Amino acid sequence: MSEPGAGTTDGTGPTATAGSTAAAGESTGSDLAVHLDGITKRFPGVVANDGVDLRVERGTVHALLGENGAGKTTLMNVLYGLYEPEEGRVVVDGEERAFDSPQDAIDAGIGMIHQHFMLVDPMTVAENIALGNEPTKWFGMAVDRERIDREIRDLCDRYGFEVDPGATVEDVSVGVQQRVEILKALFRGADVLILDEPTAVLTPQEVEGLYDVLEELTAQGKTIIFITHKLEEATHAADAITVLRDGESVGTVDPNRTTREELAERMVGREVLLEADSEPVETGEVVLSADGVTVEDARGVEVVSGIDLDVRAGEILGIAGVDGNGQAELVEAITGLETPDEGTIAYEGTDITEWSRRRRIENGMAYIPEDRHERGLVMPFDLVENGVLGSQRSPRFANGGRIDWTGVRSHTEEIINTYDVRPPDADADASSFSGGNQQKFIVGREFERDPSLVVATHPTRGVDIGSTEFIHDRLLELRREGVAILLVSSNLDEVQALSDRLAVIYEGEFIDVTDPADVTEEEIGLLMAGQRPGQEAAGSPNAGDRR
Amino acid sequence: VGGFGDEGDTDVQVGMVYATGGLDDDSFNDMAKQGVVDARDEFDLSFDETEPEAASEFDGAQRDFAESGDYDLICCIGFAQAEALSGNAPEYPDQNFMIIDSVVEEDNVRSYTFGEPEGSFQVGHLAGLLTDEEFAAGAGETNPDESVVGFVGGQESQLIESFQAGFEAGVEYANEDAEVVSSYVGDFNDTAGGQEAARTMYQNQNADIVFHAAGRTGIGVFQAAQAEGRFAIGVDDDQSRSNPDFADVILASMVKRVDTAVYTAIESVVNDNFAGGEVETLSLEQEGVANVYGDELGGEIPQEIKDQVADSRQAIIDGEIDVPSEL
Amino acid sequence: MKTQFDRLLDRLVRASVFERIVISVAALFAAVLVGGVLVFVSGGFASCRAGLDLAGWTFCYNPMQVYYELFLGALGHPLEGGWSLTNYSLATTLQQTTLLIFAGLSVAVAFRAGLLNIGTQGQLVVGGLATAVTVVYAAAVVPGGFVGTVVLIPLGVLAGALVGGLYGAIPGVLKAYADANEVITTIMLNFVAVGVTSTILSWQFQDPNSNNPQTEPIPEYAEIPTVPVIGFGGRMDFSLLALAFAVALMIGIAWLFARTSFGYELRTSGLQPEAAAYGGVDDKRMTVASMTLSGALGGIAGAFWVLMVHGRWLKNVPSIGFDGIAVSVLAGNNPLGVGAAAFLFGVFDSGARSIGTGTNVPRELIGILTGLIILFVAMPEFFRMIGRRFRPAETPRPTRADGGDGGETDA
Amino acid sequence: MRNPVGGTRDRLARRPIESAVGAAIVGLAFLWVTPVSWQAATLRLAVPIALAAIGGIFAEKSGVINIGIEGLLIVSAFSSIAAVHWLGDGGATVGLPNLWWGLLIGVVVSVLFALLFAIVCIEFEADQIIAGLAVWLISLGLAPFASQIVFGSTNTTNVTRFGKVTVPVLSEVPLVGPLLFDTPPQVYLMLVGSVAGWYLLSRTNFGRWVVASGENPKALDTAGVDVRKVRYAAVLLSGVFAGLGGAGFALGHLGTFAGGGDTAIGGRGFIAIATYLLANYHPIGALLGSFLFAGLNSAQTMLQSAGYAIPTELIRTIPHMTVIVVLVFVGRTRLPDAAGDHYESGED
Ligand SMILES: Nc1ncnc2c1ncn2[C@@H]1O[C@H](COP(=O)(O)OP(=O)(O)OP(=O)(O)O)[C@@H](O)[C@H]1O
Ligand SMILES: Nc1ncnc2c1ncn2[C@@H]1O[C@H](COP(=O)(O)OP(=O)(O)OP(=O)(O)O)[C@@H](O)[C@H]1O
Ligand SMILES: [Mg+2]
Ligand SMILES: [Mg+2]
Repeated sequence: MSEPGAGTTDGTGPTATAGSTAAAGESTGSDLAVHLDGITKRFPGVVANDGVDLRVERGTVHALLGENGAGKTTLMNVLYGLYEPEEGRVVVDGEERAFDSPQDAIDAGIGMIHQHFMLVDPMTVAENIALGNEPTKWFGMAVDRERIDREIRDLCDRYGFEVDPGATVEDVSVGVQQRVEILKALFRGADVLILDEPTAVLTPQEVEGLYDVLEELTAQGKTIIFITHKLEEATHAADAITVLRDGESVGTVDPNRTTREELAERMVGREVLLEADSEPVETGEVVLSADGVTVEDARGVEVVSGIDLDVRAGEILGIAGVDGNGQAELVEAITGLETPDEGTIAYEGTDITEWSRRRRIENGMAYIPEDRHERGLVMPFDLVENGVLGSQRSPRFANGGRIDWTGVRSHTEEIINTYDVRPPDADADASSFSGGNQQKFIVGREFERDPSLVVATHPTRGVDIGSTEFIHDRLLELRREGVAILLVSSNLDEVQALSDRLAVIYEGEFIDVTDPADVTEEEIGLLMAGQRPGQEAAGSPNAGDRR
Repeated sequence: VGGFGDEGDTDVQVGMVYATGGLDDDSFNDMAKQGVVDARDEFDLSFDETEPEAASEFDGAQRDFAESGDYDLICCIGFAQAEALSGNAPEYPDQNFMIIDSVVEEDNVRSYTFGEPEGSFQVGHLAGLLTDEEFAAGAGETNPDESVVGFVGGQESQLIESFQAGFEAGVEYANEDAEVVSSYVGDFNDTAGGQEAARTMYQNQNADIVFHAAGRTGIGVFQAAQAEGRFAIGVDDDQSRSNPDFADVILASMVKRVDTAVYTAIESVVNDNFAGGEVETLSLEQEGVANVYGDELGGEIPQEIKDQVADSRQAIIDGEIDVPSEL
Repeated sequence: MKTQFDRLLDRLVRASVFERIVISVAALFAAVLVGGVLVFVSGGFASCRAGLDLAGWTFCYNPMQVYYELFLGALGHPLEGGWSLTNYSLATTLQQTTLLIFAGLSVAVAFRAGLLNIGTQGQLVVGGLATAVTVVYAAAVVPGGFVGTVVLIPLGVLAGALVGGLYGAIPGVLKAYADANEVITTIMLNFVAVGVTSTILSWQFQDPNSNNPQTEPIPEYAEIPTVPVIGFGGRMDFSLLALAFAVALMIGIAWLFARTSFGYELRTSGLQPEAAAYGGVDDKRMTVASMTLSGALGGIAGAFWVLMVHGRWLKNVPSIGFDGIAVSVLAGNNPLGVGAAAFLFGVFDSGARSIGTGTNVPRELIGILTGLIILFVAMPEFFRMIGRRFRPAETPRPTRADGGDGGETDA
Repeated sequence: MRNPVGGTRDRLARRPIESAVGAAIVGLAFLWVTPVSWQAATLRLAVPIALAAIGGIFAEKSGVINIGIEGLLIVSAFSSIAAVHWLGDGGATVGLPNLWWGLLIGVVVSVLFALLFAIVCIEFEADQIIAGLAVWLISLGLAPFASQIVFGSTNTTNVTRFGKVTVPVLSEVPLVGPLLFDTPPQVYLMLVGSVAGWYLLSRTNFGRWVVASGENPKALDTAGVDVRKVRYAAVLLSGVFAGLGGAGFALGHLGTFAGGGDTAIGGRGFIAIATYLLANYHPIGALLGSFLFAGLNSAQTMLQSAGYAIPTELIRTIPHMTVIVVLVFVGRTRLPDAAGDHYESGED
């Protein structure tokens, strides 16, 4: 399995300008831009990278494929000088390097676009691009802003980007932010660009745009390392794929000579099936209904605009959408964390628009929040204390303002057992559990409230496959028991597989409500990008034929 | 480490509890310290001192000395210690105390009061006469077109108001038309506040001379006088000598012989004739308070003005002028 | 199945609690060490009759002597002859301990709710004035003697708590409804409290028989009674009853935190306001409620300062409220820890006076020591580093598992 | 191109900028109608507030909340007076007047304290608020302690203060001339310092790094700039500014240092914090804000001696009440995102 990618493949390779940067790399024989040799990186309690080899040829797109926690980001952080490996060599352009800091890596022509963008929100696009590398004038007494603008314009022209250097980063879309990240690397003269899960936050159409950018970059001789855990992306965009599993490299393959199934098996170590059974169930009364709900954010911008929805008992209503299209605010309005600026929300026939969060909880509304670290769990509390969160005043656990901790403890232990939270230690702090186990605990706590409505936001985000299946099963079980479920997710597979009805939210409005069985993933993708059915998808003519 | 750090023993030990504002005020507290230092030079004596920062600390400070039993006399400087002392004195009947500026009627307390209104009347008289003159000396000059003088007080209290009352009476005695502007800084320790208060008087109200009864805050008054080229009158000590830097603006000082009071109290303890329970009043007549001309400027003040001030002094002593002690 | 006691032990041994205690103690020692060096060195700049001559310099201050006076002086010099337990110095120490428990609890309550209440001092000032005025006026209509004691003291404490609570509620409301930073508003309100109380005092309540800015004295029977026989009687201005009340309040607050819904919500708000909102806590009301409780405790500190120490309210209230911050920080904002920390600072206060009379070292040293202790408490990492140096082979536990932090989706 | 400090698009940044412009207009109108003496007093009293505020801006913008700025004012004020006293009042050493040595030494001492604070916060991950309180408390004890040892009292002796420095032609300009160009050196320091602070923060790469370090240190780190170094530099800079403020105030205005109670500084460092929050971290805004507080303060003194029968104690709290009112109605300041957080490179 140590055979490196068998030659370049689909023709976008090192043709036109590769020669300009090739000179230094000649000594190793083949033209390797980056060679990571036997990298081992340990964290307390985890070996994140275990003797990983990676050879990346100049002028190619090289995909790094692996599941959550496989060690992809860690490996790249090593290449970028953020981490120092315990073992192994980093060879760039045929020269062995020891990077002490990102600055060293930048100097060696490496640029990294992180999974979480490394942008300073209140600063402008131009300021972000130049950050840390500002050209100065007057003997360093002032930033040469004209020069920065000029260089950015040049770069934009060369690679066909459209960004406004004067815009503030927090005001531009995620897609543009990603361009800014790429420009930032190019501005520093990067020849090797690392993109860590660049597609996670993009719509399918934006993803297409990104592929175009990558093509343009390699055409001009840049080398791309592209991290993903999505098979189709790797096969579609890359010239070579290296698969990581549990911190180890399980080989590099040529995407043209392999199948998706084979890749999936390498990646996960077993066969994968993501098919939840979702046979129709008798639906009952309307449990939740929203009528013209409008929410404005702190700046007075409408983020939810007149949304109507109904969820019946025994039904799952899925809401799909790219993050940031108002689903978070809609959910907060429903669950009582925010008051809608207009419209009403009714629950079991009663207008609850003015109800407090507590009253909603007490009346059987369960809520799996998007952000388990901030909302769902109090990190420094142990599980017992977390077990009563939301019920701290309910008669079940508190009488006369006193909490019955013995009762809470046995309830917590029950959740731990039923939902297989590991390790099963009720006295351990929430922060000491892994993400999946934290999520299982929250799910357990919320499901065991005996709810009549469950609002679940990204319930399986960042959770491994085993736990994902478990959570899906429990959701379907509740549905069978006649609970109304509102499921918000940006994971298309998930909403499609679980929902009885599916709504797509775009810029605070429902674009369409459909039967998920009737639509393809591509169609949903178009809806998520704001294309109403029948409209032509502007700018991405080939959006349908990705596979 | 050996037992270094202990002071050797002496015949007599005195505990000094100063007024808030603390030492280095170049007036009240420093005068008291002068008294005990003079006594130390004269007798075999050592003393310890504390500078409480608030009235609420006096009680504890007095008792710390009393409780140790090591002190032959505890000097309580300032009227604000009266309440605390009237509680403590009966508690420690064998302990000798003295207090300045207030009367505590206990057998083991000797009280010293001063005729502040009388002394303030004197400097008020001087200020009232000078503000109408065209007078320039040292770093200052008067504006003869305006008859305004100022008073800057520290913390509002009856005692400080009695300075003001006497001063205003003195000004009025000299010159019916003269105006007195006054201001309290609220603190005996706020030079910046004193400076601003006095600057305002000099600049905005055209005051020629400002008298302060504000402890260390008064340093700010002198600073302002220098900056504006006007005059000031000091308090407690001859401040033209204790603050030679400002001698070029200090016309005179309302001297209050706190040092004499402290010295005589200590002397009586040394000589074993401490008369507890008695009140000693030090007024103009006893030279406990006096108008003392500035070291540098005194010589330049016209003699006829000095004569008038001297006349009013005699008139007060003779009871011909009734000096008010309240506003 | 673990017993309740096992769990208690578990919790105590759990890194957080145990480590806090170790760090607090280490911070104390470190501060004492640095303070000692400071004293010794500054002794080289002072002048004295008898000093230690070293290399041409004379060092006047003996750190050992300073700490002897500080720690043993505060207890009344137990190693010297004629010592009695109920001595005046110890009374002062315990008097300050009592007041600092109230003030420390006040700061701790806010801190635990995630609010930094620098305003305990102001709350104490206004609360104290309210107590004094209420008692002075009520004494006119309430019969004296035992009845007076029983009626007036609770009334006075209540008045202090009420007014202190209201004053604490102001920054709470401003924070909750106008988003005004409570650190700034409480600092400002401290200044305002001084101005407002002095104005009210001179306007209405000034003792006409005194030159000092202060209220009339409360009747003697309205002062906190001392326990007969046991001691600390006379004018020591300390009552064991008050200390017992403070300790009871301390336990009450600990119980409130640990066992009640309100305490749970308060702690949740302090640690993770987002999670609290998720759990149904109205964060605005919680902000106001915890600041009010904090202010009430500050007001109680003021009440006891009036009822136990001076028998009246005086202008220029000593900085008990600020010391309360130090107490709470040292105690890690743990109500039970507040007791120990308050005693330490009580020792400091009383010991400072011993230093003042027993040595030539300026008592301002105590302020420096307090600051140093807080500084060291604020940097647990410093002690962990030292700890690691002595146990290099320690294998760190996996401390945190934050599998996905939201960013990685499988879309 | 936008100014990173103002962050013009930032909804929260808008209003203070507008109010700053408003304040400037109102200020000019004020110059017509208000007494020159009051204006001059305002400038003098603004010195410690403005300079400390600008120092605080740098620290907090970089992500280190320096609530100990009051302490820096205290130690620099005291040590500058003590230094002049030691070197000899009125003399000169190595050609430089001792007053200027005093200023320099005051700044150095303040920087040393800032360094201590920086080490504690950056190296030992201390809670910044608590460490800042500690710096304040230590200074509050240390200045009078040292004063006791050097001067035998918590109060120092007096030293001769800086005199006015008159700029020839400019001081003749009506309205602003006598105010801005015939004034003691510390006022020039304040004016120049504010502009320099604004320039440094908004026009240089260091300024951008400071902003990035406070908003998103990880972004700065991955851009190849050492966040620790930036934060050290910013905190030390806050020491320089606060030191200039404290020493300038002491040597130019007080001429002495009173160590009793809350010392001669008397909470001006806290007012400075309120000032820069009010100005939303804009150095020029902070300068104008300091005029507001200093102006209220001197107005208070003037009202009193003009004989208005308002309770003086109450008048004295006007600046403090104003802070609260302004905070409620204007100053919903947005703290830098990472302010108060420790940053460790390579941490996830
Ligand atoms: N700073 C760190 N400290 C401790 N453990 C870490 C740290 N960073 C990563 N890990 C652990 O190292 C392992 C590999 O993490 P890494 O972030 O490289 O995974 P990944 O392949 O990028 O996953 P994902 O697809 O979720 O981004 C995981 O178990 C992770 O929890
Ligand atoms: N930042 C970190 N610091 C220290 N340890 C970490 C860190 N991140 C992860 N770990 C450890 O790495 C291990 C794997 O964590 P990770 O977050 O990858 O789990 P997970 O895959 O999300 O868990 P689950 O299987 O429950 O979904 C855990 O034991 C965790 O304690
Ligand atoms: Mg990753
Ligand atoms: Mg003192």
